[in-house]
Amino acid sequence: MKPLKKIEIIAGAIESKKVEKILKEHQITDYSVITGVRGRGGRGDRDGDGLTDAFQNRMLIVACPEEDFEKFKEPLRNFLKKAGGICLVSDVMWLNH
Amino acid sequence: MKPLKKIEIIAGAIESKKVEKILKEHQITDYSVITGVRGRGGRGDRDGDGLTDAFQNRMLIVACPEEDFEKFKEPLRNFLKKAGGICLVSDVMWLNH
Amino acid sequence: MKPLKKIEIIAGAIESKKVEKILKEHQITDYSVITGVRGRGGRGDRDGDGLTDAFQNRMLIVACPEEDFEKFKEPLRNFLKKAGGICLVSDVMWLNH
Amino acid sequence: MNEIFGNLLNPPILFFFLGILAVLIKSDLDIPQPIPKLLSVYLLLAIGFKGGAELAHSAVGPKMIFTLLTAVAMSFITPLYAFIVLRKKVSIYDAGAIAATYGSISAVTFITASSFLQDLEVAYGGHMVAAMALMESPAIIVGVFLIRKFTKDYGETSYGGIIKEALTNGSVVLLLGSLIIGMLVGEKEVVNMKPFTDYIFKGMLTLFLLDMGLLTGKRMRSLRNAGLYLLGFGVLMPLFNAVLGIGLSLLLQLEPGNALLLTILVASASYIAVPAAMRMSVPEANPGLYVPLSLAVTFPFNIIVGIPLYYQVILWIDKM
Amino acid sequence: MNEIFGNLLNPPILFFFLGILAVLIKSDLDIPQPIPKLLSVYLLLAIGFKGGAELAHSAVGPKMIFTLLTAVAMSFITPLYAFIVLRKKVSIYDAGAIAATYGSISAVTFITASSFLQDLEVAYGGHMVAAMALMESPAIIVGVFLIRKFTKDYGETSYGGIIKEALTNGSVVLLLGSLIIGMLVGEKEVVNMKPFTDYIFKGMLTLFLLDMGLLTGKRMRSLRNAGLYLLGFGVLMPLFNAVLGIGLSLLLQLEPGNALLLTILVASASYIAVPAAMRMSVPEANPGLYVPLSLAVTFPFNIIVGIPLYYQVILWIDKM
Amino acid sequence: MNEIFGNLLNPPILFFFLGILAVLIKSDLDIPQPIPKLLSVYLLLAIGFKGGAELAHSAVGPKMIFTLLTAVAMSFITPLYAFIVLRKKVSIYDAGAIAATYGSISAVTFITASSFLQDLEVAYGGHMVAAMALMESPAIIVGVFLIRKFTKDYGETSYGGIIKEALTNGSVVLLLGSLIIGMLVGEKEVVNMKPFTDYIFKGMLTLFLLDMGLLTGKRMRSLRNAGLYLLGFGVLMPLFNAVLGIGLSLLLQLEPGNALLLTILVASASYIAVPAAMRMSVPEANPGLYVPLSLAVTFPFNIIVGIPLYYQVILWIDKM
Ligand SMILES: Nc1ncnc2c1ncn2[C@@H]1O[C@H](COP(=O)(O)O)[C@@H](O)[C@H]1O
Ligand SMILES: Nc1ncnc2c1ncn2[C@@H]1O[C@H](COP(=O)(O)O)[C@@H](O)[C@H]1O
Ligand SMILES: Nc1ncnc2c1ncn2[C@@H]1O[C@H](COP(=O)(O)O)[C@@H](O)[C@H]1O
Ligand code: NA
Ligand code: NA
Ligand code: NA
Repeated sequence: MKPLKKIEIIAGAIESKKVEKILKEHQITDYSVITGVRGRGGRGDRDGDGLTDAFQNRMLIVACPEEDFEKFKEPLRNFLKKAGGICLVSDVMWLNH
Repeated sequence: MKPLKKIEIIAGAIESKKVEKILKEHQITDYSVITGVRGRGGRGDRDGDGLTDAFQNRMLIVACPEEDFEKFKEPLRNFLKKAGGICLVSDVMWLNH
Repeated sequence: MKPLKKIEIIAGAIESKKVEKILKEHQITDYSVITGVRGRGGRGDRDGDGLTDAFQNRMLIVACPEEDFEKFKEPLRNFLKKAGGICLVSDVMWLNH
Repeated sequence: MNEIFGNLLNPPILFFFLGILAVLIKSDLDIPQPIPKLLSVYLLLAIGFKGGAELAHSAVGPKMIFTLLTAVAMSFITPLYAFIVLRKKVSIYDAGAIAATYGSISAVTFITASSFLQDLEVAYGGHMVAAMALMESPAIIVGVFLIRKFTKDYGETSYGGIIKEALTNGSVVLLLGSLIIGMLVGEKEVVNMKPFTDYIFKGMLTLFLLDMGLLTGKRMRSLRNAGLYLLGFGVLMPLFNAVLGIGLSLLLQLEPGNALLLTILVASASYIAVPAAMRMSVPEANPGLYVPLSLAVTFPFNIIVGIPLYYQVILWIDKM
Repeated sequence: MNEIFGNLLNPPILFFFLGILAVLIKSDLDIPQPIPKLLSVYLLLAIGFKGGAELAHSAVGPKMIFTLLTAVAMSFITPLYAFIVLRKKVSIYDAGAIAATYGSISAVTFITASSFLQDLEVAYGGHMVAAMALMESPAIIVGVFLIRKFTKDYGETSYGGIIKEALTNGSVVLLLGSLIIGMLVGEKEVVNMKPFTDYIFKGMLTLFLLDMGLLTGKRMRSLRNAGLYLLGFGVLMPLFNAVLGIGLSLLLQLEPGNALLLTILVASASYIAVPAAMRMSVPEANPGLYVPLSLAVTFPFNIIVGIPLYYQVILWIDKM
Repeated sequence: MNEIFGNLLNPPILFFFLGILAVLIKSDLDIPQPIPKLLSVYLLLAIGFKGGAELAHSAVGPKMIFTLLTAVAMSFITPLYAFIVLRKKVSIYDAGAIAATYGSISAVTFITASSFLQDLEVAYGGHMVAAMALMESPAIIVGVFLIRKFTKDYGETSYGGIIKEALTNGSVVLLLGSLIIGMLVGEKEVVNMKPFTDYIFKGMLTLFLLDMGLLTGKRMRSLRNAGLYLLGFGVLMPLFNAVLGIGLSLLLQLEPGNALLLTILVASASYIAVPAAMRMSVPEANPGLYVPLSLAVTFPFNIIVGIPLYYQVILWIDKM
């Protein structure tokens, strides 16, 4: 097993598309997305209702080596500062294959 | 980056609403909810089917300082003991902004 | 609270059913499943679209003692090697009840 | 009589069987959420609206009022005797939850019965839809009350909360709301809505019963844990309730259409409102027990055997 | 006149009230995603297709072209004066977002108005659907432009991107696409599609407005943060816009049906296209402000009071 | 002939183009799951039910039986020659998966063809729906067999499992089930169901093809990896299969309607049943290759060019 960083980003559905762009710009090609996430935060209640996904969140999950994370860390921080959402980083072991 | 506790609570969809209440009672205003989670546990198969969400789970994700967690830990434990579900606590770093 | 391993497996929706089988074969009866997960990985873009779930992923979450994980670790690795997907392992504390 | 048992050759019923069959042969046919939700919102809206439109023509008479009172009374009483029958064999929690389940009603069973009547061109009153809405909740309150009384657990439960939840239950609100709207809008609007509320109704019911079949098939598996006593309960309770329902219809001198609907309301068991309420108020009760019992035993029994059987008996008595 | 205010006794409007009521009494009635998505795709497809079929019969005249030009012009102009009214009371970001919201249109309001006309058997031109599609996006561009200008933030925003996003907006593409298809297919196909696009249309609109009611009810809660000034804006802006719309209809000598639709387009405010675009281009604006304002104030005002009121005024002027 | 190529001016086909266009111009128009699932369940149920109702009137003759046998035989044989053509250019896994894909059928192509015939008022037999259901699965078994044989990997795969999965495939069960139910219910019920199964059918197909267009547009992007050889295969294979299908129809002396449907079954390729089965039995095959090939090349080719072309040829031969 190999140690990696797991980065979990929860942000608005519309903003998450921008986060995906940031990931791509930094050659992070592998990640997962959970749609239809509800939540509450500094920017109010995202109750999942509505005709657009303006009141929905998504959760992006990226598992990557720490050095890859360092690359997109600052652009991501800047984006989230403006657009809202959280980013949680933790240590995981990757059952490699 | 700031160290926080990540609390993940998986419980029945109906019970999760009560968990949200407990969170609110303890001034935890920021959290996320993933709906439509299936699962199996001590209370049988939650296959996601059915006309109500009686056979569905939700996953609540809370990132907060350890001292906040300490506040709602016992009420949560008591509730889950009765209503079922699991609560997993881990260490994360928050990419603050 | 009791220390456990949290195992998160993200794999194709169809393949995930096989992973559930592997879990069952190793007496892992308790776990959760998040459906409708999108993603990108070595096997291309799983955009969630389509009439089958051939382009969707699922995320399985298992919290269990380390020794239980050891039991299904190898069969799981072998399966994921062939069918794709990732498995992330981390340390969690279980708020037991 | 042949015509009546021709109920089995009805598309909704046959697709219900198809759904069960698909599960039995382990087919991967499925109708994921929220499609069933869409179908059930449609059915409740349509049946409520049509009931209201019907009601706009009828005079409010004492017979109508007595029918409604009887219906409500039954949903208070049924859980009581159901509980007595059950409490020796299962835990008090399960007994209370199952009792509430059988005191409440199944909207789909009612809708299937109304479609059955429509095929036979037998009329029924719009107030029967009101009866259905009124019967949905009382049993929940009785069930919780019984459990609290017998477990002597007067803990945190607030009856106010349960009563409020029962009254604001989504399907009750939608049914009563649609009923009142159907009464208000006037003939022209009723005609405008017909293609939606009437013409495609049977098809939508068919699709919904296909899904119910799939669900029933899945829930049937959990019946293994239920034991013979409960399985017997799942068949005999509706039969007993139907006898009561037919008797009451006789007393109230109801026409055959209304008699069948009252009977089916009393005989049917909930698998939507009650489970949701029970999970919140009585988490100790096992939903793996009361849901399959009402969904996988009583529901199919009622729509396959019950509806034509009860109606046949009603006609026999009527002719006497 | 009675007939006109009978609008309130229309199933779609009444179910809209039912939705709000359900939220107010804290019912758990809900219509989860993607059901509302399905309903709105259906409505846009049907209204576009019917508009196109209508258009296939009509000659393209100067009046039609001036109507379209007026419509587009209004969606550029409205945000300008709305912004002036707003910028003293709210942040520039919010002012720009709300201005864009009111410059754009609400398809459901338009569809409700067209259903209102149909009930009164008043004709309207298929080109009004084109007007709706053309008015959806310009306001977004104006709104972003205003914000950039007044915050002097000429940062990373590329107008090209915003314009492209505005033009490729899903509902614009679906509406214009359906319109063109409706024009192309020929009478026989239009008849073939009628059961889908016409007969069940009112029922589908009813279901959708039930959902809109639920949504409106939920969003009403956030209005507390809005303050009286904004609430007043949410009612007076559509009224002012309606006066403009009626005046322009007079100038263009539009028939009552087309006049109402132009008026409602100018008077209505977006809660689909604009919020989605604003979230991406102006994340600083608060969607908890501009969405509830258009959805929970202006939308109900327009469909309940506005449509019959505007139409009454149009008829009065017409008779003069 | 003009009438035949008027197929292109059909709402379903035009909305299919609209879907592709929406993706090409990067519109955010989308129809999220499970709406496509609802539409496909509806279409399969309706086409099966109507086929069954049709079949209830027809006598079972040798021609019908030979047609069914031919259909099944073709779904065993097609993968064999497809595999031979493919194995030199792609991996054995991919060759087997693509071969299975082209041996199986596309229900939407069939349904579009049946709607095409209906517009021309050309009759076809209900047994053609049975032929479709029977052709869905055999190719899967042949595909897996070929891969196992050529890779000499007789590992864990149990043919029993694959065969079972193929037979219990959701769409096969729904189609055959609806067919049998349509046969059983009797004329009166068929009429009752018409508004649902017939009148709104074309509209539902239109909505579904809009979604298929969106999906096709998205999958077209992955075709870059496919290479010219495979792209050619995606067009020439259905053409070759169509020639075979027309030849067989000639031999069987089928009427034009049935001839077109048999031809389209042979010529069409699966993108639902086969991908799902292949992912489980042959995870080594690349779904990013065989899905786009059948969905984004063969499917549009068949519904746009194929259906009118094959039918024209069938008529020419018929007139000779
Ligand atoms: N402390 C937290 N724990 C879990 N999720 C959070 C937390 N803070 C914010 N979120 C999620 O991030 C979304 C956007 O946050 P915000 O920008 O603060 O409104 C919220 O709707 C939540 O889903
Ligand atoms: N060990 C576990 N790992 C992951 N999820 C679990 C575990 N135990 C329970 N769950 C989830 O929690 C839900 C309720 O658990 P229970 O009350 O034990 O039936 C289950 O349906 C699962 O979704
Ligand atoms: N590094 C990663 N981080 C997060 N998710 C991943 C990662 N790699 C793969 N995945 C997920 O696993 C799925 C299958 O991976 P693969 O077999 O590599 O195509 C992808 O579609 C993603 O959803
Ligand atoms: Na009952
Ligand atoms: Na406007
Ligand atoms: Na084929």
